[in-house]
Amino acid sequence: METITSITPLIIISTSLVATFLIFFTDELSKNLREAWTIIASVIKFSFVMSMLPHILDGKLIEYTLVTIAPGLKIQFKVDALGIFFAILASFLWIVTSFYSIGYMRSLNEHAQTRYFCCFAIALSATMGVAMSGNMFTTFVFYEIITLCTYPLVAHKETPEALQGARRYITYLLGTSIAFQLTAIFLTYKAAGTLDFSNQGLLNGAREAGISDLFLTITFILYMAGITKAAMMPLHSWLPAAMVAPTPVSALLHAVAVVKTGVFVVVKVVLHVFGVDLLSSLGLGTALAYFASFTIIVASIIALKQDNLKRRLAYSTVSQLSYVILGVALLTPSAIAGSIMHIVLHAFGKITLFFTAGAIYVATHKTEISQLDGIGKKMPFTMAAFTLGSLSMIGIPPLGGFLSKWYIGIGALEAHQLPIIGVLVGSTILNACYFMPIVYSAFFKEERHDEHHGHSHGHSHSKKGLEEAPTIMVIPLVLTAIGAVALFIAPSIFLELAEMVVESVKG
Amino acid sequence: MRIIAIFAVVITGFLLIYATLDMPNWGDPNSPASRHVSPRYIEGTMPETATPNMVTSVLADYRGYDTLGETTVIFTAGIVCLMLLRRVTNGQ
Amino acid sequence: MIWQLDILILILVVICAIASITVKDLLSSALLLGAYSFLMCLLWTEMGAVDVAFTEAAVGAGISTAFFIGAIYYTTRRTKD
Amino acid sequence: MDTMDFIIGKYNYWVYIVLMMIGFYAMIAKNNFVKKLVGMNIFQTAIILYYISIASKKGGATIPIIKEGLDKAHQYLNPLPHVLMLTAIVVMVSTFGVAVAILIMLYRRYGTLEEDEIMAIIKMEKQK
Amino acid sequence: MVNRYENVLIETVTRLLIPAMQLFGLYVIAHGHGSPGGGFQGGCILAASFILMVISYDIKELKSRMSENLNTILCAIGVFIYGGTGLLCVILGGNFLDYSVLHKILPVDPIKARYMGMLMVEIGVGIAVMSVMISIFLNIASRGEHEGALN
Amino acid sequence: MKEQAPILIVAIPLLMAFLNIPFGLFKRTLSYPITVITTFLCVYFSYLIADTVVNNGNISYRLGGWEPPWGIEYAIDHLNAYMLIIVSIVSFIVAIYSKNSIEKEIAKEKTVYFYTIYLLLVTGLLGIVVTGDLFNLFVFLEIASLAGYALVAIGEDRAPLATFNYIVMGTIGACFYLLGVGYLYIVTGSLNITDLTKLLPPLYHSKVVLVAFAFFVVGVAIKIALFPLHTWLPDAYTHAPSTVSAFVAATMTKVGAYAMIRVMFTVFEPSFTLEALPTTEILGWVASAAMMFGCIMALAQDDLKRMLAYILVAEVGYIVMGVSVGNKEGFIGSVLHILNDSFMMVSLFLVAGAIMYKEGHRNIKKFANLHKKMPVTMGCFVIAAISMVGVPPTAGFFSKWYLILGAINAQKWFFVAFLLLSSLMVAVAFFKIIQNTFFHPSESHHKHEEPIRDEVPSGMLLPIFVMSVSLLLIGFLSGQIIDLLIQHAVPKGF
Repeated sequence: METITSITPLIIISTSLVATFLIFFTDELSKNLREAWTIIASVIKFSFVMSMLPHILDGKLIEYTLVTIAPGLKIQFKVDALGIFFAILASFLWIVTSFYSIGYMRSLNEHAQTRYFCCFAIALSATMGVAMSGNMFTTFVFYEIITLCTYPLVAHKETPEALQGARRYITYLLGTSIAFQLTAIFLTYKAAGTLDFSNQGLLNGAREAGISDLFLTITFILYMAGITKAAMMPLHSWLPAAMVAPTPVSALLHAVAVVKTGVFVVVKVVLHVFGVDLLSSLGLGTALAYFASFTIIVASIIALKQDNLKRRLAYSTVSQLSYVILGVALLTPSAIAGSIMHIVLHAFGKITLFFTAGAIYVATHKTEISQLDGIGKKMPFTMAAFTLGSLSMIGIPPLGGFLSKWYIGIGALEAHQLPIIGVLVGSTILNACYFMPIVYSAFFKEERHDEHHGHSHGHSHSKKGLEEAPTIMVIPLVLTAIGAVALFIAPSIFLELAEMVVESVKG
Repeated sequence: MRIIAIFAVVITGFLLIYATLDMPNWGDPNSPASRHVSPRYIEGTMPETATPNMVTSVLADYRGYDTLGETTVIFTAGIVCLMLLRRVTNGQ
Repeated sequence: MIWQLDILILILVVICAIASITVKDLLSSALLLGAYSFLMCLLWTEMGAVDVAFTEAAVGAGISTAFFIGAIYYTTRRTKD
Repeated sequence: MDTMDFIIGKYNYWVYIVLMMIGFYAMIAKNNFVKKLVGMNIFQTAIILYYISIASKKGGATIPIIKEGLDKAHQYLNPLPHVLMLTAIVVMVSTFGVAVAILIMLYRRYGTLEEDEIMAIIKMEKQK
Repeated sequence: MVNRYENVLIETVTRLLIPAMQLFGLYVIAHGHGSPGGGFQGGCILAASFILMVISYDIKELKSRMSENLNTILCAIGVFIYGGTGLLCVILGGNFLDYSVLHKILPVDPIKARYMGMLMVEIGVGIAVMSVMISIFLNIASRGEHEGALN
Repeated sequence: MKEQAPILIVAIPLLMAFLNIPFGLFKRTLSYPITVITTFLCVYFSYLIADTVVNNGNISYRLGGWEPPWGIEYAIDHLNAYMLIIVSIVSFIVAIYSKNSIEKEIAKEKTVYFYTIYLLLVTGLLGIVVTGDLFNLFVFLEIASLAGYALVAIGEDRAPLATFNYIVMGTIGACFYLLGVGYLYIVTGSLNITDLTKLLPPLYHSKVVLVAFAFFVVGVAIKIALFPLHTWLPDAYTHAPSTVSAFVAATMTKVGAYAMIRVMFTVFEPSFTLEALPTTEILGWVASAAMMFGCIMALAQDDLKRMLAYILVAEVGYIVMGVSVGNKEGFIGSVLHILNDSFMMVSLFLVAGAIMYKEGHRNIKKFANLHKKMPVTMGCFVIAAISMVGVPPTAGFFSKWYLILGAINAQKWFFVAFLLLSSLMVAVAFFKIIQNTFFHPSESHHKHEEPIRDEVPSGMLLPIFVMSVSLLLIGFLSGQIIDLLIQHAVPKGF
């Protein structure tokens, strides 16, 4: 495979770092300028990512070594199909989220906006870093940076609940990554003598080198326990707790940066650290698949019981993330393709849903599902987007979610794992059970005049007219909803990339 | 506290006695301490430094740097006491 | 070297040491320490370490006893142990 | 006979161990700060005794000052430990001086030199 | 410690004793090469003579002969003589404290130069030790107030 | 100049300390520039030495011109050069910082003496590091200790009491060390480290040598405050003036650790240290206990400096653990951690001093909104804290990386667990502070009482900033540091 050395990955990462400085120094002097920086940076970043795409599609590899700290420890970027896949997703959604957050932050007149935008930019920078990292060490570095700089975002409201949620967030993410993931990296380094990703899995030769199966199994378990960002049960409880964050943050966390980084790293570990062959011969893939299935079902059931909209979405995320893990754990070509596709499809669906949750909050200050009766009439665009998003989540054609579930299903058949099909069907039903009532009550129920839920912010509960959120918020959410549809109709680039990934790992 | 102290003392004492078992006898003129480095001082003090008192010659010349350190220790102690205790009363 | 004298001094030294940490009066303790130092200095002279003995006489028995007395004079003489 | 020889052959060492233990005990266990310092002095002197014992040579060795007619190494005591101990004594007295200075600071502040009483005073002040 | 009437006796004795002690101290410093003694011991004896002066008279008596700042500077000068000798050797092209190179500035051969170097150093030590000991004693015995030590 | 650098790096601060007295008594304000210039010269000389060592190999400098076993020798290898650089840079940075802080915390007439003793402390530490003679090491250890006692004692109200305990413990440590020297002397007749390395191997069976080794290790362990001999440290470092805490915390224990490494691996051969004795086991477990104890105690503290002091106890545990596992990675980790930890400790203690300077307290419960008042200071604090936790790419990560690798290579899984666990606890301790500061759940979100920006003077701010930025730099440079210096210092048996 041809390798190009190019500084583009570094530029992509530093774009938002530079933006961070600009934002920091602009501060409150000029709000417009400050927010303009964010937008400009996001657009530049996206265009740079896109500029790499043709090379990747040509089957080339873009590589750049920033610094070698010690043998085996280097900050190195290597952009392959999987990497650019994630990079495109994240950088595109950053643009959308930026617009949305501007609307959100301004209309709620939030405090500490500079900090918010700064941390946001760094988080994206680090996400890019994870996407393009060329070895496990670089991944770990950026993984930690994401954790650290999203902490202020989660704690943004600075209320006791927010702090508690943030504390749980940091405890879970930092704690497990130091305790388990780092150990796993050490063990990997000891076993393989390198941390560079390889398509066959860097531990591929370990067995021949005399590393015992137990050692490899422990390493794998440590990885899975350490990548808490993927929110597999039982280490998922940080995710609902992090719902105290402002909605754009939740959208970013749940659709793009944090959790997707988690599953992305899981995919990387499975494909590039252990490799398909090693895992299937160890039988760990199947074990992981069942573990993920468990999470899918249980999280869906918990989601049913949540009344808070964002919490329900959070549990839905927990469940949906495990699809990705499930897919990749099956280790068959279609399943892997499906799971990679699910990263992007879920991202579009879930970000839409969170955007709508935020829009509803901004417009009406409602957070509970039971308060949403009849809201569809006031906010038709928002709720239409919500409907599309939830349909995509459930996996009904012609929406994106269908595609990935279909591939994973085929993959399960290829792997002869019939129970997995059952899980897919069951979870689809459960998904429908927790999304459809919301859609139903939003459009078909009359608004209840319940003064207990009324807010003192002077929102009169008149039925007349539209009460949409600001346009700058509605446009992004409509866009992402359309995106969810479009991905079903024309998944070309993403699908192509996913297939490239599958091909490469198959050798 | 007292028990810990006695414990520590007993252990140290035991170690010391244990070590003494292997030591050369007291005043043994053939112990390594008397044979390895010191003969040079004894034999060299007159021809090399013209000083009959070999303690002085070792102190101030062969190992003069130690003595510089020693004097510095004294100096430090003096300045320390001055800094810690000296209180300038209003009169001065 | 006269070993009888040697042993006698050594015994005295130990006695002085024990006494100086057991007496309840700090001034006596200081003086006993001075005596201890002086005995040590005798011992060392007898062992041939004249320079060290000289120094110990000047420092141990002289200057540090003076320090001690100076300190005790301005603080307190009594102690519980 | 062997053990007897062994004990007598090293009696200086036994004494220094005893002295050192006395001093060590006083340093750790005594409640009064002055007593601790006394212990410290004894402790250090014991080490010096040990070093001086190293230096000695049986069989007519003389003090380390050159005399006419004596020019063999074994005729003189080993001067090196003496030198080291000169330094150690000085270090000892310096430490001692600093410690006494701090004793006086403590007395100025608390009016007592007993460790437990000072601790009680500190505890009382904390509660206020 | 002492009342006015006993003072006469003490003062007389110390007046005789102090010069003798100081002379002896100087002798010990200067004669350290051939007999037991040297800068440190001599310094201590000199210090002892001043301490005796403080005990039998008063701190003011001492201060009238040697001001506090002078004493402090003497501490530094004493040690500086030592260190400076070492540095002088470096400047003259030898290693630190290698007195034999002093023959370049002293009218003696290298071996004798070592002797001279040692003497220089001992004098430095003597000055330093004397003034440090006095300083420590004064501070301890008067709790740092330098007024009426021990009496 | 270059061939005289080994002595000048010690002699210059020494002589300047003496000169400081007359100059300072003449004009008080002269002390500060003298100190800064002197420490800068030390940095320069340490650079010269390191340059020589890297390019031309080890240096041997004969004091007084006497050849080694008879005279005192300065034997400088890569480890010495490395330590020299650390000590001199830290002393330079802290010297710059000291001006304002000292003015605030110490009586005016004492500043001259303060700077003199500060220079003496620097001399002592440099002297310990540079020497090749066991007894000379003791002498300089005492200079450093005495100066350290004094600097601690001029601190707050309770400082004298802490100092007295420090003196008692420190003297015991020094005496044990001296006894160890005596025991080696009686069986070998030599004090020179290089000479001892040659003379000792045939004597390894001797009980005297065994006990000497034990006394060395225990004596140095007291000086570096290795659990359970750490009791003097938290009090002493909490109540000392901020400048002093910063300097002493960063250098004293590290130099002690250096002495320990010297004794364990140069005076004695690694084969003796690690195979003839259960050093690995005992020290390893003691170090693990230190890590756990230090971190747990740190969690319980409200006083920032006290918390840092307990963390220091834990960090000493790291260093000792790396040494005790007895392989190359562990050793590199230890030595690298000496550098990282001293820089991290400096930055954290300097920040504590800056907070003390502006706020007059260091109770972490009252830190709310401090970042609005002192944004740069608190930003630096965050960097240092992250490095302390060991998050890449800050410096702290890389030493932990090697430490853990060492423990894994030695198959000491418990040590790995302890290392990670203590990192976590450090993380909790620091996030408690960060949360208190940046995200305080204060009622006053409304615009009133927005704290005004009120940074410490630039003389204090600059050192803090430089140190925390250097933490990032060192992180990236650690590979080069290992290549240039540390890997040459690894003992041969590894």
